[in-house]
Amino acid sequence: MSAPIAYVLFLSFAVFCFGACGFLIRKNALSLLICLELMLSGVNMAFVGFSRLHQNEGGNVLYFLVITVAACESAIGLALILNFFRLKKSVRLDEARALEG
Amino acid sequence: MEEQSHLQCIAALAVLLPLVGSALWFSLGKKFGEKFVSIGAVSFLALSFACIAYIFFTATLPLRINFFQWLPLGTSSVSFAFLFDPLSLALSMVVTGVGTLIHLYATGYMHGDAGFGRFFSYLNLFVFSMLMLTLSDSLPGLFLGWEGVGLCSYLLISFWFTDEANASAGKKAFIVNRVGDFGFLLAMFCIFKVFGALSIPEILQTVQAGNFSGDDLFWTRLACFGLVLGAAGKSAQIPLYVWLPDAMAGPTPVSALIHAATMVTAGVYLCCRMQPLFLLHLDVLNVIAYMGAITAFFAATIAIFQNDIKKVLAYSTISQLGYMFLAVGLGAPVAAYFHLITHAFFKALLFLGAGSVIHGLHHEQDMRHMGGLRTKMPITFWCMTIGVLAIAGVPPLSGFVSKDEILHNVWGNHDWTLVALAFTTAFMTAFYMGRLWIMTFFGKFRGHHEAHESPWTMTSVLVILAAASALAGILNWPHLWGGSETLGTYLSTVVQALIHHAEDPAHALQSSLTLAVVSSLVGLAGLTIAYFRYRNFSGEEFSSPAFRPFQNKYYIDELYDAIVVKNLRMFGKFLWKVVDGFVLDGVLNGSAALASRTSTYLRQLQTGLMQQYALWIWIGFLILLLGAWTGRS
Amino acid sequence: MFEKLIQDSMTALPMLHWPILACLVLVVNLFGRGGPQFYLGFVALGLIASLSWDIAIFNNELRETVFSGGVVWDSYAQVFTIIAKAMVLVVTLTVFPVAGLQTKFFKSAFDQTAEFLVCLLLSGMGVSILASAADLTSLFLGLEIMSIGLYCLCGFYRADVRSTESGFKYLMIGAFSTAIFLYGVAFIYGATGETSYALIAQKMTTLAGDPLVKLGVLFTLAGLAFKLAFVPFHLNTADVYEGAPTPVTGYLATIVKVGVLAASLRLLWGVLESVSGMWISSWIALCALSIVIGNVVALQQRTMKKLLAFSSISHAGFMGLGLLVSNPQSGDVFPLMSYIIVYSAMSLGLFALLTYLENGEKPLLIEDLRGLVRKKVWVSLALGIFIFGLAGIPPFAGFMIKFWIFQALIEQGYWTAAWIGVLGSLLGAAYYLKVLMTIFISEEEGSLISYAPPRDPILSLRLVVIAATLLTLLGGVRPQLYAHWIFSTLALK
Amino acid sequence: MLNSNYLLVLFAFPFLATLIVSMVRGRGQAVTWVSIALALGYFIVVLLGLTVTELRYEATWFLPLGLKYGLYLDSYAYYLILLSSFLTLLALFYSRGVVEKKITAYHALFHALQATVVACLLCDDLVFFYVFWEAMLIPMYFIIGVWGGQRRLYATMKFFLYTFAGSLFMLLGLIAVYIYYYKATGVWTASFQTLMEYFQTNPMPVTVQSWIFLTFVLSFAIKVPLFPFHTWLPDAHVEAPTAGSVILAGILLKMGTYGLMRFAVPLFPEAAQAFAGPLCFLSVVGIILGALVAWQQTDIKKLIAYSSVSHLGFVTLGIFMMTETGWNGAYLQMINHGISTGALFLLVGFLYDQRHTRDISAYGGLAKILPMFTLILVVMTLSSVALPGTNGFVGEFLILLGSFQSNTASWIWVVLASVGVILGVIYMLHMIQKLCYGKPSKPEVETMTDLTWKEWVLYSPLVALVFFMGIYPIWFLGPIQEKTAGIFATIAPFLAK
Amino acid sequence: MLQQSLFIIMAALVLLTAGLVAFRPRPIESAMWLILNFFFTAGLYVLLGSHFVAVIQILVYAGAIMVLFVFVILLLNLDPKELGDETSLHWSSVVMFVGMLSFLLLILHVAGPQTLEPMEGLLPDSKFGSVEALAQKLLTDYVWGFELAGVILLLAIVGVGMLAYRKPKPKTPKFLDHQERPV
Repeated sequence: MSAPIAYVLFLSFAVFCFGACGFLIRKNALSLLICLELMLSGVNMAFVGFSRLHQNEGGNVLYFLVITVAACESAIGLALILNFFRLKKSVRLDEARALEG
Repeated sequence: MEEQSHLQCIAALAVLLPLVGSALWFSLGKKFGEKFVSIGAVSFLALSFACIAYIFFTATLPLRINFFQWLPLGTSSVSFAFLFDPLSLALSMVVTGVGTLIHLYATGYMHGDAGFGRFFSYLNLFVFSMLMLTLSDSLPGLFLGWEGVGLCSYLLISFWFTDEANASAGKKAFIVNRVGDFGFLLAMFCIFKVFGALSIPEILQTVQAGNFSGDDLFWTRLACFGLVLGAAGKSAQIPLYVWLPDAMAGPTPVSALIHAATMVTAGVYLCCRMQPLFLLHLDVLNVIAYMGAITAFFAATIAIFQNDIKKVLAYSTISQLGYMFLAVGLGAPVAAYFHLITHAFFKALLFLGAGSVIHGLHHEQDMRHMGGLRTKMPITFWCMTIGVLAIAGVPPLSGFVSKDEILHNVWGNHDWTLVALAFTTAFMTAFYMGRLWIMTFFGKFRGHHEAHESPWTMTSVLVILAAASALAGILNWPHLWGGSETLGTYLSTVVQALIHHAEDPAHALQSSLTLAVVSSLVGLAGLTIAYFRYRNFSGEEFSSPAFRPFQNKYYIDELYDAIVVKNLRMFGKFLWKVVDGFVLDGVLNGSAALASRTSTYLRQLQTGLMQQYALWIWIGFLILLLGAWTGRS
Repeated sequence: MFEKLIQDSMTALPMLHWPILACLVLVVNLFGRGGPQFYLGFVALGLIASLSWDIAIFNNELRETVFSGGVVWDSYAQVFTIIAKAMVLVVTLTVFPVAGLQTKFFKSAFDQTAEFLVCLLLSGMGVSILASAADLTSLFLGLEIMSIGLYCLCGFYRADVRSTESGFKYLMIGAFSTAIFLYGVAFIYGATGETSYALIAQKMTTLAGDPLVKLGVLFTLAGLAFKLAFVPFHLNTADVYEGAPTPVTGYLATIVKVGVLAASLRLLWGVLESVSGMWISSWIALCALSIVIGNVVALQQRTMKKLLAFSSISHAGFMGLGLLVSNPQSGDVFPLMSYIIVYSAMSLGLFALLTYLENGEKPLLIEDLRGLVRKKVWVSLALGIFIFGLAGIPPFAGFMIKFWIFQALIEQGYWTAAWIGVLGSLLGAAYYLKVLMTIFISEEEGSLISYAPPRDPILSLRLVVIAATLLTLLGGVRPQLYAHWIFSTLALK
Repeated sequence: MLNSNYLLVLFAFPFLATLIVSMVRGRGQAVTWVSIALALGYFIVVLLGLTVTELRYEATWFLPLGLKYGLYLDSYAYYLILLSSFLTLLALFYSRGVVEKKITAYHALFHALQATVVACLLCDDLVFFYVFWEAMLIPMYFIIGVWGGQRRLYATMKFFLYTFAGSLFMLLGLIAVYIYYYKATGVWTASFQTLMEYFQTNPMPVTVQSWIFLTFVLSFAIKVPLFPFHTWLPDAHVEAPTAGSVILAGILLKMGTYGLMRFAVPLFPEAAQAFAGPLCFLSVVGIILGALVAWQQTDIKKLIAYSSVSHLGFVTLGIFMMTETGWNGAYLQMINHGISTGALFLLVGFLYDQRHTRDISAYGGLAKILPMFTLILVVMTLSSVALPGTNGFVGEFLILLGSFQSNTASWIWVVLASVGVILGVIYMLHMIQKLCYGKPSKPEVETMTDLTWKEWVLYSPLVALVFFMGIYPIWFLGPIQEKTAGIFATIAPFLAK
Repeated sequence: MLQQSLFIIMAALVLLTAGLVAFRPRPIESAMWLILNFFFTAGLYVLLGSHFVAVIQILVYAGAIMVLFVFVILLLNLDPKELGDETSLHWSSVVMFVGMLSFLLLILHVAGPQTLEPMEGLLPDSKFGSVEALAQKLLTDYVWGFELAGVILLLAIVGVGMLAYRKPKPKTPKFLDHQERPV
């Protein structure tokens, strides 16, 4: 496959930016987590692309580590959202202003 | 040098006795009562006078007595030391002599006053400072006496401090003196810059010996002007005379001792003492002469229209001092000194006479409420008559001799404005003294209280002083009239006269005689006109508007107050409110307010909304990116 | 291959104490007998044992890359492990009295003390990993372990909305920044094709102007800056510190900075030194910005923890400057290390006091501290000493550490940074004085005066406070207390 | 006995005293007497060192980067320590019955203040000089803060932050010197003596020298206070308790001028030369502004505060004109100002304790009701107005005379400064008249009681000192002259001819 | 040439699904689109030659993590009304602008001569992207990373346990005896 690394990078940027915009725009916690996943998947693309560029396995190993970390983070995130839901009966982010000022 | 240490303790005794005295009377005044204080004060003064007299007669002049080092000035140093030479001895004799008499007089005058002890303590302190002034051998020592007398005049003028007016009069005196002292300080700095030392004999030696470069002359000239300002401040000459009339708020013995006989003459003494320095700059001498003449004339015009007996005498003192400065200015220090001594006698006499009149009339000072006291207070009347005649310049008395000496010198100088001023002032002096004499002693009695003669302690002093002012003339009877000019020869070792009458002796005798006749005629004329004007005085006044400025003392006080005091106060308020309050504090509080305003502004970023934080993170990152992008080349 | 692994873990044993202890706690928790204070005591003892073990086997000359390139175990890593263990020990001691409270609010939370301790220990391990990282992977994973551990700790008070929200916010923004950091790692890997520091450093010398390197450096810098809470990335710190339980806030304020500084020192000066032109100017800008704006915003804060949050941001700025000057060529690491040690001691001491003072339910306002000196004299004295220390006012250690930084800055010619540091510490003094005024000078009565602090059975919290006060006091007058120890131990490179 | 560990005793005694006083439990009286005894003890210890000219103590403790606990005592530092111990003794003795709340803390803070001041004076190491220079602010902060008047919060905040801001700049200047020396010689040391010797032979380039000099001057000017930086002084004085004002005016202000004479000018003579003109201008403006604004005040303490601005204007003028006599006069004037302003504050405190108001118009006619009080007040006014025969004159005369000879700045400044002599009289006599002369403005003034033996113990030494130093200043000026000669020998080559 | 067009199609699909994930308001929909996105990314990885990674992508990412997500979304069964978020236009426009700007900047930075020329092809026998190459690397050079992955997972489990655990209430649950369920 002879696509230049730049295209892969542009793609990964695009996905990353989509994820980031989603992160900032969406109003409920769950969508936030999902956008986070999207951002991390963008980063993974960059890793795999670079690994293909240098033809060594470093990128893929890092890809694995990123997946584990993403999994852990979303697990903790969901647990916190659950807690938040129990206390506030909603996951809207507008409620999350108790620490203002 | 045994003789030296023997003299040293006498000198120390003479000066320190009044100081110890003042501390004693202040602390023990209340406990031991008036009797103890009066005896003590007078005896201490007499003792001090005796010591000065002993030194006057026995010591070989000039005698320098050194005690201990006072100020280290790097290369040289100033120490407490006394210089006994004709100039200082003559004045200290006057100070202690007249001082003792006035102390005696004051015991009577101040009888029954609550602050009796305090009064004598201040008086003794004054005598101590005056002796320091006259005897000390270095300029800072002189300055110590100079400000010491200023302090004592402040304390004594506001002696009856419960009345606000007296207190502010005292304050005014001290402040105006301080303006003079500023000039004196400046002079000392310039002298030190040129001569590198502040002890008077050394300075005068280098002045006589040395030749001076261009800028040395600049500094010495500035020094002379400083000394003139200092002398004017202390001896109440034109610019800084305003404090003397208000100083009459103090008790009369104070006015007599300080504001007539001794303190005000300090300026003349200073000019005589530093005469060699002045001789380097003849234009400064000319300034002194003109200052003296104008002050004399100016003060005389005001004196004519004063109704308060002490105010008249105050302005007359200013006028006589003007004469002395005129003499110094013309390079005739001996004449000035002679007039100083005689003036001390008859002005003290006049003041004490006025004092006894006031004492008799229970503190009535306005001449319009006096009159016809001739019969009720004979001794005071006769002594006052001798005083008035002396100051008016009637021939045999001391006033005539000393004033004639000065007029002779003025005439010899051929500066017609000065001559005119001098003679008109002589006439006016005779006129207002005659007016005073007649309004108090002749015509019918216009007062409320019954007048009575003062006790022996006061009248005896009057008699002594009357004798002194009558006979003082022989002290310096001019050669031309067969006199021996003892004072002249005595002072000639220290000061030298500028004007030498070059003409042949016969012509000189003839011109001096005609001059004497003219001056006595002027005096008598003044007296007679006053007699006829005020013979049956019954209260009418010069009513025409032309005399309004004279009556209100040319509005000088109001002028000073408007120009200097009000502006200074306004400038002070401006500095306080605007510079401190608005500008400096404004900057401080402003910056603090700015910090807290930005902090409240930045705190609004903490909205609590997580997504806005994420946006800021992204924007922060973007700025880093842009920085890298722009700086990439 | 296997015995190589055994031998490596023997050398890097101090780092492995963390997981061993964590697993021990979990196993003990299985039998589920002890109360919360039992577990805390257990972990405290374990930590004391491992700390004394580390100090005993401390070896200055040791410098081995173990685990086939993943870890370099040298004096630098050992020092940071010791510091991390000390901090975790302090936090366990601070939590001790609060854990014993029987109020509903604490009881419900401290049923999970074992899990709390595991998260605490493993986040501590994150620091050791970061300090000893010799590979981008271990850098990234160390960072993540520490962060995830802290997300859980922040959300520890499950029943309290503020704590959950703080945990949630920290996680979300943290993840967002981790993504950015990862992009940085990706680009550095992309540019050089290697992940181990040594190889990257060699490659970097040749890739001076490469755009990928520039992007990599920038993204990593942004990630690190978020972790250190430099100004443009600091916004969530205040909310997280406010919401989290107070001992955890203290832990947050110190451990994150220590770990990230350890990592970035190796990363920036070790690896990216040849391309330092790219990051030095933006690093100075970040530090200067955070010193000034951190202090300015703190002027108007009303709650104590937010005020300390912003003050920790400005201290982070100073530590950034400390890192700037510890360039192995022209300077040394002493200013940074002294700042870290003294700052952590002061903050942990202060937060320990706040845990002791505050009543958990309500946020601790500054007004509540009014006139504290009339009732609780010793507590307010200690508070005063800490506040003076944090303000950097001379006789206390807080000034000495700032002095070392200024001295190094001027020695290496960073004049603008020095002037901005001076301006910052001046602004800092302003709000610290306001707090002192409320404690010592104001007449009125704050609510905290009447609130009875929790019983401190084994003097654990008081010990921490006393130790911290002594270091702040004596550290200023006789700085060689900590200086001697740092000079002799640290031989970076 | 007078060797280097005497210095250690001098350094450590007040710190011990602070600890002992803060440890004393029990009712107020015990603490007061213990603290006064300790203050008296320290005063005697200091008196023992009267004959010392120069002492040095080398610390053995290892400190990073060449910092050393070197202590160095010379006559400049010695007399200020003597003044500070004397004034602290008086202040503590004065505040016996006056202070009710938190007495232990009050006394402990005063001893702490003394400890930091003495430590600052003795420090030979520039960095530790700075440490104690800042540490002085803390006890003062609490003294004004806790026992102050109504607006004390604003006043303390302003006082602390203003001085702290100034000295932070000095910190950078200090470090620049310390680093410059290291770069030049490769040796880490901040000991002032070695720096002096080094800079004497090879001075810094003038541009570097001048900005460092400016940072030093800024910090010392705020403390002195020099003209534009003086706005904190009136607030601090008005709100401080009487004893606090005595120490603040008596000692803390002198640290500024001491710093100038000991560190700023000797280390950077050329820069001092270059900035002499503007700095003299500021001093003269300070003199005139201080006098004129003092004249407008209705609050006595503010009046005395502004008078301190004016007096210290003279001292700074003497320093910046850089002549030997000027410096002797400046140093002596620092001691005189300590005595006269300290006494004036004690007197105002005496009035305040009976009438609880500082408004000048609330009093009047005190001369009749409190004759002894008026005597002391007049003596102290004369000393502050520089009447010859009192100590004020000796100081001022030497300053003005010396400065007139200097050729670093024009002599016009000296003339303007001597105008200050006149303005000085105006506001002081204005105060005396409002307080002592005329009729009592309120009936309560009648019932005020005059000085008792307790006050006499306080004031008689001060009055004795005023006249003793006025008549026989050689006793003080001897050692000071040698020290100034020493300093001028080192900086002479750099001064303009 | 085939691979070139395949890459373009795959990239377009990934972008499309990513856009839908970001901009669909309801979480369940965006979750579903995300799963589809993962499929297309896996395809991309195959094109890039790392086959094992592609498989892992589908198995772990789409399979495990997304299942967890969908489960939690459905567990909370949020009513749609509550979710209707009316994000202000201003806010989303700002975010879009920032997004576009950063995307543009990144492209400008990266697009350079070396990055644009196509990557050289794989050698015929190279084992890049295969399982044993990855495993060989993972267990030799990155053994420490591997261990830490374990530690981080342990941490996550314990953390979730701590956060989500609720002590069961001892009394019998009310709705078992067929009373009316609490709404």
